Amino acid sequence: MTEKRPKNLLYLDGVSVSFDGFKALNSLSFIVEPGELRAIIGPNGAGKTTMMDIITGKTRPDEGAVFFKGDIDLTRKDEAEIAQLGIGRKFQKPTVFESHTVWDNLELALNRRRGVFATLFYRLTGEDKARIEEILSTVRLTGRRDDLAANLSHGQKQWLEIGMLLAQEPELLLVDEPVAGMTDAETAETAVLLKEIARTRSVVVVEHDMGFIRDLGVKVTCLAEGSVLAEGSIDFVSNDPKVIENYLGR
Amino acid sequence: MTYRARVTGAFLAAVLSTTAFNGAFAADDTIKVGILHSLSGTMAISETTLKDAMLMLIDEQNKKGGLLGKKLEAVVVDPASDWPLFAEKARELVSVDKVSAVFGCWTSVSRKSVLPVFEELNSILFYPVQYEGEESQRNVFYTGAAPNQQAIPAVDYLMENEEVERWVLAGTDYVYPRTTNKILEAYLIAKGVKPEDIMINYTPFGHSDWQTIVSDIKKFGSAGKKTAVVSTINGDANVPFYKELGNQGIKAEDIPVVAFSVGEEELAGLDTGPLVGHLAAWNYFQSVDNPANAEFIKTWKAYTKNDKRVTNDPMEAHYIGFNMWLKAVEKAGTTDTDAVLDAMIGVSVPNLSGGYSTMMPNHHITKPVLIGEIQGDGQFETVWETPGLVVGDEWSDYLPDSKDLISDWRAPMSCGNFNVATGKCGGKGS
Amino acid sequence: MITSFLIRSLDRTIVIAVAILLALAVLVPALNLLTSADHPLHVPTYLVSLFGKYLTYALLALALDLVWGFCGILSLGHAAFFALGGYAMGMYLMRQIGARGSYGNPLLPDFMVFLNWKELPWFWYGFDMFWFAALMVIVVPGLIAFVFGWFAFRSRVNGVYLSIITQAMTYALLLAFFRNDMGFGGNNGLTDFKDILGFNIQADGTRGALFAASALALAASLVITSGIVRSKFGKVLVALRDAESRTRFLGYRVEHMKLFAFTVSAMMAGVAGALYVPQVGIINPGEFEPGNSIEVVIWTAVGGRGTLVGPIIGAILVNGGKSIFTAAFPEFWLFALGGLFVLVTLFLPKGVVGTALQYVSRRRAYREARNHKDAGLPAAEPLAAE
Amino acid sequence: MYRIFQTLLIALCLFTAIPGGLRAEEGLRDLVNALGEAKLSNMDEHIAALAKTGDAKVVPVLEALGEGMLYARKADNQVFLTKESGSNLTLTDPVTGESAGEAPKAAFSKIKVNNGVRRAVRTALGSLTLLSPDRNQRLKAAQSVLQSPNADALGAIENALAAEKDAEVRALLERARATTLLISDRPVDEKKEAVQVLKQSGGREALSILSTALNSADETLRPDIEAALAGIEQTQALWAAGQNVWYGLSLGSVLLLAAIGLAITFGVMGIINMAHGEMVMLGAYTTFMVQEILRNSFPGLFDWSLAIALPLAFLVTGAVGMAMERGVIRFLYGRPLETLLATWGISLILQQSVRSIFGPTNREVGNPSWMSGAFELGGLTITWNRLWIILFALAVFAALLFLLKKTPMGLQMRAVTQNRRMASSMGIRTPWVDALTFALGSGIAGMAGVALSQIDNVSPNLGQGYIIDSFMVVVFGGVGNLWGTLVGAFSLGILNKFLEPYAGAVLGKILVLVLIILFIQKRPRGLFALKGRAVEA
Repeated sequence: MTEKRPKNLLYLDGVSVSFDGFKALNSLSFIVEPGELRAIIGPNGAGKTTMMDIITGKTRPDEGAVFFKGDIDLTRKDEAEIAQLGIGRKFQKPTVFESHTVWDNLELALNRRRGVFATLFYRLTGEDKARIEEILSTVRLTGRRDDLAANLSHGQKQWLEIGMLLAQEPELLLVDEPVAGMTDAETAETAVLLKEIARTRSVVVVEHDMGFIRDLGVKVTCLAEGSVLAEGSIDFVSNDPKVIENYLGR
Repeated sequence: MTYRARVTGAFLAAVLSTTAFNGAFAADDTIKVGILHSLSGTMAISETTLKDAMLMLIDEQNKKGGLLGKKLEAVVVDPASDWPLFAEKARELVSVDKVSAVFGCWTSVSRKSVLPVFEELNSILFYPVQYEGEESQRNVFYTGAAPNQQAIPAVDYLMENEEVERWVLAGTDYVYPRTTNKILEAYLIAKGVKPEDIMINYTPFGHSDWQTIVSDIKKFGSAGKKTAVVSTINGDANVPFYKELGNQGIKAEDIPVVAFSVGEEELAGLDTGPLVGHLAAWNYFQSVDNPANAEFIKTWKAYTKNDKRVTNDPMEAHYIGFNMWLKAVEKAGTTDTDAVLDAMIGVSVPNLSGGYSTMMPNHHITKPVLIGEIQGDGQFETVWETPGLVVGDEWSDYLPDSKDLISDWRAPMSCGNFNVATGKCGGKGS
Repeated sequence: MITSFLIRSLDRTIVIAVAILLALAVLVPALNLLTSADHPLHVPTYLVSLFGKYLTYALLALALDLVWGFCGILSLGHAAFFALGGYAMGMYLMRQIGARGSYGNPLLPDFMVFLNWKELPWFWYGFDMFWFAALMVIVVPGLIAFVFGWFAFRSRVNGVYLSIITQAMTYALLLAFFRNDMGFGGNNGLTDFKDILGFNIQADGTRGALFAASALALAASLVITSGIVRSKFGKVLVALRDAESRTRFLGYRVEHMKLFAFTVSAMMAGVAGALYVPQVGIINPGEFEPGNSIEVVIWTAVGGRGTLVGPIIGAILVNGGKSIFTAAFPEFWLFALGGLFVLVTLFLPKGVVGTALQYVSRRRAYREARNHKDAGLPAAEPLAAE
Repeated sequence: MYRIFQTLLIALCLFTAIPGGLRAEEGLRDLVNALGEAKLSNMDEHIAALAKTGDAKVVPVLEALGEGMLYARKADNQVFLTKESGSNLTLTDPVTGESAGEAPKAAFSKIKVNNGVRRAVRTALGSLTLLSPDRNQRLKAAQSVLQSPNADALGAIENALAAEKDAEVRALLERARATTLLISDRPVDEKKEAVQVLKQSGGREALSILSTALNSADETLRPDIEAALAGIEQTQALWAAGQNVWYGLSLGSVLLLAAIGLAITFGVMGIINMAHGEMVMLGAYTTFMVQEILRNSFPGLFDWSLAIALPLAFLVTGAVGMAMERGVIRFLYGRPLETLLATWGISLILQQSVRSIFGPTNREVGNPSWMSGAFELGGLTITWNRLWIILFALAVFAALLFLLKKTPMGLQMRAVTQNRRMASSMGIRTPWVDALTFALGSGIAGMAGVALSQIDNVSPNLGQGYIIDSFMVVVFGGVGNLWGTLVGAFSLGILNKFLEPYAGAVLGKILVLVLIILFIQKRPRGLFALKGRAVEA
């Protein structure tokens, strides 16, 4: 695990945070390498979402270090800055802009200058158009490009959100329970999609669905009570007695 | 979107047709009188009564045969305690309803708001409330008291009869208390009161927590000299103020409070038991004992079908103003503004405190000044009265910039701010 | 860049609305000045000022709609920006009076003279020049909005909390302007204006010009707002209205976006106030009253928030109703007004225009669905679902 | 001239009073009848003359004079004690104390009194009743001789002091003696002692007495008085801080009362209830109605009026609240900002309804006797009504807390407001709970109205004055947290009262608002915000 590389993509060390006395994260340490696809499992309240909150700048840790690309201190940046640095995030509940069309959703997500005046005088270039078309087909929504996002089905919203993340061109993608509420066919398709995405960037997936994680076939980290319980291949982790005790159940 | 055009069009048509509708009714068989008092919002509390009083007066006059052989017709609008709305409604009364005169306004700001309208459209406003003075306008008749018809006699009374040496000038922070207190301060200092014996305090509108201020007054009053409070506290804030006075045990015998904005109407909302002996200065009290007043009170109670309704000074001011207008119109034989403006000056009608009030060339009237003490039954008892009538002084002699100004609307002077020092109309300059 | 911004802003609705406003700007003053009083099409001066006032209210409602309808910031303090713009204009108008005041003081306004002020407070300097006052009309509300918004949006004060502190802001300003010591005339405010740019403020011609200016300002603001809303920036506004943290995670500095919209909106409100004051002839602290700001919200809601012409129609409808009712039923008009608000919220949650649009688009969707015979797409229900 | 005549007359009366009771009676009658002809300006001399007789019969006459119940018959200038009965007066002979029948009011003229006369009456009554057998009367007498000291009464005070057993009266008399002594012509040594007595007693009253004495004191006494004054002022300054805290608590309790109902409807249910102030107003009007009925039909129960009004106000406003919830608000759940518009409309309607029914003017709501007046606690002046309001506010708070935290009803309310769908699937009748919760919030606002009617105007505008402050308190304290509302109300109250002496009432209020705005920047969800993931989602 300790490769001789100067830079990890994401580096968390001794991160703790508590809410009103409840320790959500307890000295959590965690590393993601460039190009890695990592799955995270753990019982409810293990701190999975809080960890994502910390990485994306939504929550500030009480103590500990969080670095991106080796030397960028994420604890000093806010969400927008972190997103602009190249960390994308997909929420547990699909959140897309419901009063915008599918097309507009992607246009907004496109990795372009995001300042007030840049957006005010923005004009859609041919290049941008092509990119959006491309993503539309990747997430299989070409036929619904002019529909309001509000009218998509649940699975389609999930895909649209993934599409938006692609448009954002992040180096690290955090995905929170992408297949919750999906049909089996959709789940399988999503696994394919994620693997495809992970070819060009690092992805961290939080998921409960063990089948899905098995489909992904990647390194797994199990969290419990705010710190890492076990890490390794799916088989290794699922046989760990502590994991069985805390999460999988007897 | 043609939808929008249709709506706008329909609305325009609606407004225009109401205009036409009103216009059609402005036939010559009635003389219209505008009533411009707030019936909603914060000032409704004071102004609604005046609207009722005007309706009663018009009603009574119609029973007596109207004016110039025509019936009077009241046009009531609600400016809703919204000052710009006062201007809008005034304009509507004059230019749409074609009223011959308007009776209305209470606050200074509402009067200031409508002044330009009356000037521009050349109509007449009767303003019935005591005010800060420093104004005389061709189209306005001020039937309430100027500061010299209320504040100064009250201070004189306290100085002579109660031997007051220390003064608290407490007021709501707006122009009437500010000006009145400026005048009083200058007056008191001229009378030899030391500046450290004067405490001036301002509070916001509707101030309801008086604990600190009442205790400050108590502290100020415990310096070994007889102390009095001159209150220009406005309307709503008075009830909590007096309640606090009563509860903190400030008795009139020790620290009397003389108020210029507290009348019978305001006392009706209070248990006056603990307040007996506190004072008010007005030009009229309901308790004044004379036949004209008794008749007025009787009519008022009958008109409102309420035996407990009280009368107050601004009502009397409307009574005087309305009768003056009637007389002037009869004298002029027309309701034409210019003719009535000319005829008004010098008109003399009975007031309700047992004498006559006369319209002076400065558009203010002569009035007696009464000092009354609050009684347990919510009425005032006159304890002092000016020996004669006092002429309203529009430009105070106690303010440095206004002491050279006078107003005389008779030809040939016809000027509201004639400067006797420079001999020119229009203040100091030009 | 600017041209594309403008071109984008002009869709059919906006073109029609602007055309109507321009037509009004010419027609109303013309009908007032050129026809005689008994001509059937004559517009009395009284109505010119009244409609002029409505137009400034409409502009204020439009400004609020930009932040509320499109950006989700319910400001309960927009009347404060309106009043600040009004005060800036009022100060210019006061300085124009010059030596024609009651006391003939060439420098000090009357209210300062009789309260014994000896010299002009520093913040009154410069207001004798129109260009400076005009600048202040935009700068002062803009600056206050900027500072206020900078703090509030940076701290992520949201929703109801933001509404309440905007209300606290306007309430604090109300109390401050009530204070005579502030040097803005206290409760009486600024009044007794004589002329503007050398023209008598009471002359019919000036009133016509002010009306036209209000119509033009409204048209211009409509174009600008439409441009903003239809740009990518506008899409970001709507996006952050619906899902703020998603927008943040996409890399947008939400606080900058909100701040820009809020400041622009405050400036528009300032312009509205500046046009309002010479037409009604008075500006006083009453304009800061929290109730006034709530009323603006109501105009916008009645017309339909999130639409551009909605707030304009709402402002005109409610105020027109108020004008008519206060004269026709002085004792009961509050029942009508109160009832209107309740009924609109209950039965027309999208406002008059929003509901009409919904109706139109549903009909269109229905027709399309019928034409295409494509029953597989759930096209008929989009707007109702929200 | 007149004065000489007057003295002569008095002397004559005194002279003639010596032989026989009948002549004394006649002399007294002449003195009493002289009141009828006296002017306001020389009334005090007449009163002093009456007091000099020392006759106990003078007491009711003077009392009646002070209360304005003494009338003179126009025909023969006979003066009577009177009581009003319709347009008639019931007459009592002032000397014999016997009834003298009834007569129409018009035949009499009232003997006018002003503050000067009342002061003279107070002084005279004071020295006349110092030896009264009734303790309360003696207490009152001691107070009045203290309040209006008169050098002539010194002997009487000392006599009374010698005979007095009651500690409270004694203490008062001691002070009265010291006060009177200072203005008498007693030797300086005795005066120095008196200064010490007053210094011991302390308080603002002593300050006032000593400052008065300072004005006329001679050189030997001056240093003593000045030292005493400085001492008292020092203790006063210490108490002043305490007094500010008290005022702050009292203002805080008013804010708490006004806001606590809103903490339910807005804080717990999320309804931006702009009609909240009108609920307070309706509560105040209920109190007015109750008092009106009691005044007309059961005057004896007046002191109970608030106790009767409380449950009624709760029911009335609760019912109005429930009607509002069922009629309008239930269609708006999940659209909080739109509740603002609808409730604003409702508030306009309620205001105008009250204006149409009760008229636009203030209505009189009286203080029951147990809520009037004040008492001293050390250097603090504590008014009864404020004290009761603080206690009442805390009681309401405690009751509400209990209701929400400890009863099944409260549990259901919290469940519904936290997760409506879940609660409803658990079998809770959510619409019913919503209606009850809103009614509860409104009812509490109504009870607040009962309390506020004691210190503020009862007019249709009553509620408007409280609505903004209420929202500030709830937001400052943290929406959804009752404790936050409590702490918020009291800290805003105290802050306001500490700023007021320095900044003035207006600026103080502005500063508080600015501080709230800044505070919200620091803690965007108020003082007692719930932290954690759930609230941010």
